[in-house]
Amino acid sequence: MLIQLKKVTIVAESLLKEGILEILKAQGSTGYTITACEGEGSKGIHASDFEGRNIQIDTIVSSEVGQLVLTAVSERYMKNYALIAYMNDVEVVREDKFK
Amino acid sequence: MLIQLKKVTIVAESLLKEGILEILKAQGSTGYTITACEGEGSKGIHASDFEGRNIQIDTIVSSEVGQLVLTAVSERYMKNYALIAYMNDVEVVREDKFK
Amino acid sequence: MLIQLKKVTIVAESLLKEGILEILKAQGSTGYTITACEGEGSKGIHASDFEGRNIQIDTIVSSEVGQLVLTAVSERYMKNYALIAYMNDVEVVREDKFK
Amino acid sequence: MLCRCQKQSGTSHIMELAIQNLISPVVLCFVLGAIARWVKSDFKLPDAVYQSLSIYLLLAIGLKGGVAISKTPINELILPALVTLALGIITPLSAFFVMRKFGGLNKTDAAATAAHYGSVSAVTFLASIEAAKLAGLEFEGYVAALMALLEIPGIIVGLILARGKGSGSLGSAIHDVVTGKSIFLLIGGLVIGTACGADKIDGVAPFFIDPFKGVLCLFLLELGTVAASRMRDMKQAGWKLIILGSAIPVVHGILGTAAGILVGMSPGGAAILGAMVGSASYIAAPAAVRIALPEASPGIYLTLALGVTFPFNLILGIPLYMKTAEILSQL
Amino acid sequence: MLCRCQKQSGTSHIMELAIQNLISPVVLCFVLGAIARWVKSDFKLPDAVYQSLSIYLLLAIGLKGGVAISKTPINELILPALVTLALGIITPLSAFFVMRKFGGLNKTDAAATAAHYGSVSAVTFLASIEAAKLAGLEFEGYVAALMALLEIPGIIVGLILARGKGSGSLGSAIHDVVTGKSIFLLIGGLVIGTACGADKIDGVAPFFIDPFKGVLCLFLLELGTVAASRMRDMKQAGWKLIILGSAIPVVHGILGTAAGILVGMSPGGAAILGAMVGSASYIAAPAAVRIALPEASPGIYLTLALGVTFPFNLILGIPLYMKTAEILSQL
Amino acid sequence: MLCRCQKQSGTSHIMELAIQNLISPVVLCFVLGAIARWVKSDFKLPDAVYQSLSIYLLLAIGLKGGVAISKTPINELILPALVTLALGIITPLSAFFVMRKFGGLNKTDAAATAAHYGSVSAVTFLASIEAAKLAGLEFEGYVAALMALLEIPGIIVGLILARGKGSGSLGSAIHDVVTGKSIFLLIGGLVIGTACGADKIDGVAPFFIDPFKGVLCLFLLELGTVAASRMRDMKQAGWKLIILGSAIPVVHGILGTAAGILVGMSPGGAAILGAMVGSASYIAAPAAVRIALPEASPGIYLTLALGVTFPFNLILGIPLYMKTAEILSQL
Ligand SMILES: Nc1ncnc2c1ncn2[C@@H]1O[C@H](COP(=O)(O)O)[C@@H](O)[C@H]1O
Ligand SMILES: Nc1ncnc2c1ncn2[C@@H]1O[C@H](COP(=O)(O)O)[C@@H](O)[C@H]1O
Ligand SMILES: Nc1ncnc2c1ncn2[C@@H]1O[C@H](COP(=O)(O)O)[C@@H](O)[C@H]1O
Ligand code: NA
Ligand code: NA
Ligand code: NA
Repeated sequence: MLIQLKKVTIVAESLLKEGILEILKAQGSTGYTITACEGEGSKGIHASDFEGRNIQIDTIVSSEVGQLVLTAVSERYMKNYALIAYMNDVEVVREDKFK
Repeated sequence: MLIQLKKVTIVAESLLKEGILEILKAQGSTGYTITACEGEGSKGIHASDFEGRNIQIDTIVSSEVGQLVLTAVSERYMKNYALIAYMNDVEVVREDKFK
Repeated sequence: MLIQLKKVTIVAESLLKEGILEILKAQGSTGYTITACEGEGSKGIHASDFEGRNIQIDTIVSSEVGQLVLTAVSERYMKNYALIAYMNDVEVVREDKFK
Repeated sequence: MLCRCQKQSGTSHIMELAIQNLISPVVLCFVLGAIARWVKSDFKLPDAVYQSLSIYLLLAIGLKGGVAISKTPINELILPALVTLALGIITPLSAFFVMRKFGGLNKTDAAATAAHYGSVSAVTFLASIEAAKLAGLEFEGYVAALMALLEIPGIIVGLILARGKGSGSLGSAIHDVVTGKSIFLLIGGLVIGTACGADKIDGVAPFFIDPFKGVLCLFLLELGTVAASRMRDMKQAGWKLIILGSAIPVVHGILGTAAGILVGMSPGGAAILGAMVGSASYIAAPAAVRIALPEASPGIYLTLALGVTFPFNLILGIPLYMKTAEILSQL
Repeated sequence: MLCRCQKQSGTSHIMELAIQNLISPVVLCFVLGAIARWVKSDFKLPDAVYQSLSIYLLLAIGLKGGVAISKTPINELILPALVTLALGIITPLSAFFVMRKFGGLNKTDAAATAAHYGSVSAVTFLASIEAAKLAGLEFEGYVAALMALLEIPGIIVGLILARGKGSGSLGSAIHDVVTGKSIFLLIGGLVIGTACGADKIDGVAPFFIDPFKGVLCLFLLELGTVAASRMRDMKQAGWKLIILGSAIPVVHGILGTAAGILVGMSPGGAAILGAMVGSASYIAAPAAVRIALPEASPGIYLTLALGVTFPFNLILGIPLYMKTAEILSQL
Repeated sequence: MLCRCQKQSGTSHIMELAIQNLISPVVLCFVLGAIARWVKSDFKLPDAVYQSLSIYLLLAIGLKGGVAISKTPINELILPALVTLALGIITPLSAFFVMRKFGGLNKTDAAATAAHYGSVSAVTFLASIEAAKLAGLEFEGYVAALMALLEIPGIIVGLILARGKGSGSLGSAIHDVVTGKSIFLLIGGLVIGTACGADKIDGVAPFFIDPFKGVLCLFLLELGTVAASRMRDMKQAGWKLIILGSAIPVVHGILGTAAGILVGMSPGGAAILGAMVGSASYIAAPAAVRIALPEASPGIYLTLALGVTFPFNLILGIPLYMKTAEILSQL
C-alpha cells in the first residue's frame, strides 16, 4: 500500500517563493508545503527583512521529477541567491495524489 | 547507539489537529511535533482561514506503529479532507524516549 | 551530481537555541535552518512561554559530523531538557556548500 | 401614487446610501485587499496577526454588547431575543429549501450551506453598524447580544438537516460550536461586559472601543484578499448558486428588518438585525460544518458565504436594509 | 476591643475589596482564559502575538516608570530603592528556607523556587496597580522602577543558593538574566522614560499608556490558559507545596507592605510593593533558572509561580495587601 | 560678517537640534534595539508582528497623506510633485556616478546602490516629521504624497542603469515594484485617504493616527537590531563606501531641501523633503533589486542603506536639513 517516492526540500530566501513554485509546477509536481524558517549558511545576507525570512518548500514527487526540480532550481538560483536543495526517500500513502 | 525508527509526517488542514493526535496516541506514538505551514495540493479549499492554515505533524515511531498510523489517518481523513501522509527512515538517539 | 549526506534534526525547547548552535559550529556544520514548532513528548513542561515554544533545527552535514553532533547534543542536553535528535539520508545538490 | 413616488425617491436614496456606504475606510480597505489579490501583489497579513485581529474583534464586540445589556432592562430584551432565535431557526430552513429546490444541491451540501445562512457574519454586522452611524441612524446597543444569539441555532439546524448522512454525534458537534473560539470569545466578552458595566469597561475603552474601527479596516484588508480568492472559485459554484447567493440575503435581510421593526426596534437597529439575518457566517459555521459534515463541499458553501453574499451585503444589502427599515418604520 | 472591631470590619472590607477586584476586565479575562482551557475551547493567542504583548507591556511599564523617576527627587527614591533591594535578598532566602524545611524539596529545587519568589511577577504588579486605582488609592509613580530593581537580585541569590551543584558559571548566568529580553526591555524603557521625561513620552501615550490596560486584558486571557494548564500539573507539586505557595506570598506580601509604609510610602504604593514582594516571577526567573539549574524541576517552580501564587495574589493577595497597608498606615 | 556669525550660531544650533532630536522615544528605541544586538540580548520582535507593523505604518502614512491631498488645491501640489519626480531621477544618477567614480563599485553594484539612494526610506521620512514637530516647525500635510512619488522612479532608474547585464525584463521588474506590498499599501492608503477625506478618516484616527508614533517606536526597536547587524557587515563594504554613505545623504539632502524652499514649501516641509531625498530605501528597493539584479551584492547596498545612511540621517542628517531649510528660507 505504501509507495516509494521522493521528498524534495528547498530552503531559500522568501523572495524566491513565486519563482520556485513556478519551477515545481513546470516540472510536474502536484503539490507543495511551505514553512517559514530562519537560518544561516554560506550567504550571510538576505535581501529584506520586510519580506520575511527564509521559506522551506517541500514537495513529494517521483524520483525523476525530483531530479528535474533539483536541477532546475539549482541552475536558476544557486549562484546568486541563498538557497539549498536536497531530497530523500519517503513512503507515501495513496500515490494517486502525487501524479 | 543510533537506532533505526520511522518518522511519520502528516500535512493536513489545521482543523484536524485534535483528531490526528488522538489517532497517534491510540496507535502507540509517544510524542509529536507540530509546525504551522501552508500548501497546495489536489484539494484547493480549506475550511476556514480563521482556524489557521495547514499543520505538519511529525512523529517518531517504530516501523509497525508507523504503518498503523498511516493506515488509520488515511482511512479516517483522506477521502474528505486535505491531507497527505508519508514516512521515512530516521536514525535516532536514545530509543527509550520513543517507547 | 547528487551527493549523499545526512540531515540531522534536533527538536528542543527554544531556550537551548544558542547552545545547540554552538555545538553545530564546533562539530563542523556549515549551516542550519530553524523552524518554530510545538510538541509533546516525555517531558511535559517547558521553561517559559515567554521564550516561545520548541524549535526544530536542521543541519545538512557529512555522516561523521552528523554522528558527532548527535552525540554532543544528547550528552549535553538529553538528561535535563526536552529534546529529541535524529538524522536521515539526503541527496544534496552542490556538496561544496556543506564543507 | 404617493407610494410609487416614495419608492422612486427611495430607490435613488438607496443608491446614495450605497455610494456613501462604499466610500468609507472600512469598505475601501476590503476593496484594496481584493485588488491586491487581483494585481498579484505580495501583500499578506501574517496569519498570526490575522487570527489575533479576529480575537480582538470578537472580544470587543462582546464587551460592548455586554455593557449595552447591563444598561438595558431585561423586559426590553426578551422580544428581540425571541424573534432573533426564531429567525435563527427559520432562515436555515428556508435556505435549505431554496438550495435543494432551485440550487440543485444534494442534501449534505444544501444543509451545509443552510448552516452558513442560518448563522451570522460578524463583519457584516460590524459593517452595518458603521453604515448606520454614517447615515446618522440610532440603534440599540444590545444588537451585539442578538448577534451572539443568532450565531448558534442556525448551525445546529443545518447539522440536523444533514443528519442520517453518516457523520458523528450531534452532541459533540454542538460542543465544538459553542467552545469554538469565535463563539466562545463573543459570549465571554458579553458576560464580562455585562458583569463589569460601563464604568469598568471605560478603563479598557482606549484599546477595545476607540481603535475598533481601524482594526476592522486592517482585518477587512486581509479579508478582501481571501474573498477575492473565493470569487475565483465561483465557477465551481455555478451561476445558479451565485444568483441565489444574492437573492437569499435580500429575502432574509428584509425579513429580519421587518421583524425588528415589528418588535419595536429603531430603524437603525432593525436594519442591523436585517443585515445579520441576511448574512452568512464564514468564521464559526465553516469550522463546524467542516468537522461535522466532511462530505459537504467547501467550494460551495465558502464561496457562497464569503465570495458572494458577504460582498453583496457590504455593498448593496446593507443600504437596502436601511432603506427598508426607514420605509417600514413610517408605516 | 477597638483593635478587634477594626479587624472585623477589616475582614469584611477585604471581602468587598476582593470581590470588587475580581469583577474587573483584567481579572475576568484571566478567568475566561482559564475556562477556555477547562472546556477545551480551541482559543489560543498566537505565540508571536503573545510574545509581542509581553514586549509591549514591559516596555510600557518601563516608560511610565521612567517618566515617574524623572519627576521624583532622587533623595525620595533612595530609601524605597534600598528597602526593595534588601527585600530582593531576604525573600529568596526565606523562600529557600521554607521550601527546604517544610516543603521537603532538595537543594536545587528549593533554590530554583527561591529564585522565583525572590523575583517579581510583572503582571501581578500591574494587577495591583489596577486594584489600587479601582479602590481609589494614590500611589507613587516610581513603583515601576522598584519593580525593575526587585527583578534581578532574587534570581541571583537563588542561583547562588544552588551552587556547588555542578552547573555553569555564575557570571554568564547573570549576563543572561540582565540581557534576557524581559529585564532588558524594562530597564531600557526606564532609561528612555527618564531621559525623555513626561513631555516627550506624551507623544507616544496613545500607544504605550492609554490602551495599556486593554492590552493587559488580552495578555491575561492567554495567561489564563497557560495558568490553567499549570494547575493541572499540581499533582506533581503536591498539596504541601500548594499550601506553601499560598502562605509565602502572604508573609512576603505583608513584609513588603510593612516595609513600604515604614519608609514613608503611601498606602497604595506600599500595597503595590507588597504585591511585588509577595509575587513569584514566571517570565524572567524560569528562563534563567532553566538554563542555569537544569536539574531543577519546572514541574515544581513553574506550577508554584504561575499555577498557585499568581492566581492567589490576583484574587486574594492584592486585596489583603491593600487592607494591610490601610491598617498599618493608620498606626 | 553677519553671514559668518549666523553660520556659527547655526552650527551650535545644529548640535542642539541634534541632541534634542536624539533624546526622543523614537530615536532612543532605535538605539535600544542596536544595544540589544550588541549585548547579545535575546530580544526579538516576532517576524509576523514586525511585518504587520510595516503594513500598519505604510497604510497609515498613506491615509494621512491622502487626507492632506484631499484638502490641498491641486495647483499647489503640481510644482512640489514635479520637483520630487525630478529629484527621483537625478539622485540615482548622481549616486551611480559617485559609486562608480569614487566608490570603485562595478556597474551592477553601483546601479543597485543607486536604486536605493534614488528611492526613499519611509522611516527616515517619519523621523524627520517627528523632528520637525519637536522643533516646532510647520510643514505641508501632502509630504506623504511626495514620498509615494519619490519611491518608484529611483528604483526604475537604478534598474535601467544596470541593464545589459543579463537579468529579466524591465516591465516585469516594474510590475513587481508597484505591486510590492510597501508601495501598494502606501498608494492604497493615499487613495483611500483622498477618497474618504478628513471626516471619514477621523473615525479610524484612534487606530491609524493617534498611536502611530508609539508603533513607530516599537518598529524602530526591531529595526535597531537589524541595523546593528548590518553595521557588523561594514567591513565587507569598506571604509570608502562608508564615507560615501554619509556624504551622499548630505548632498542629496541639501539638494532636496533647497528644491523644496525653491518651490515655495515651508522650511519644515522642505527639510522633510530633504530628508526623503537624502535617505536610502531599505524596504521597497532591496526587494526589487534582489529579484531584478541578483548579481548585485546585498552586503554593499543593504549595509549602506540601513547600516550607514539610515543612522546618519536619524542622528545628524535630519537636524542638518532643518537648519539648512531655516537658513535658506531666510535668504
Ligand atoms: N548546512 C545546512 N544545513 C541546513 N540548512 C542550511 C545549511 N546551509 C544553508 N542552509 C539553509 O539555507 C539557507 C541558504 O543558505 P546559503 O545559500 O548557504 O546562505 C540558509 O539561510 C539556511 O536556512
Ligand atoms: N505533492 C505534495 N508535496 C508536498 N506537500 C503536498 C503535496 N500535495 C499536497 N501537499 C500538502 O498537503 C495538503 C493537502 O493536500 P491535498 O489533500 O492534496 O489538498 C496541501 O495543502 C499541501 O500542504
Ligand atoms: N516521538 C516523537 N515524535 C516527534 N517529536 C517528538 C517525539 N517525542 C518528542 N518529540 C518532540 O521533542 C520535544 C521534546 O521531547 P521530550 O524531551 O520527550 O519532552 C517535544 O516537545 C516534541 O516536540
Ligand atoms: Na444569517
Ligand atoms: Na517576589
Ligand atoms: Na533618496
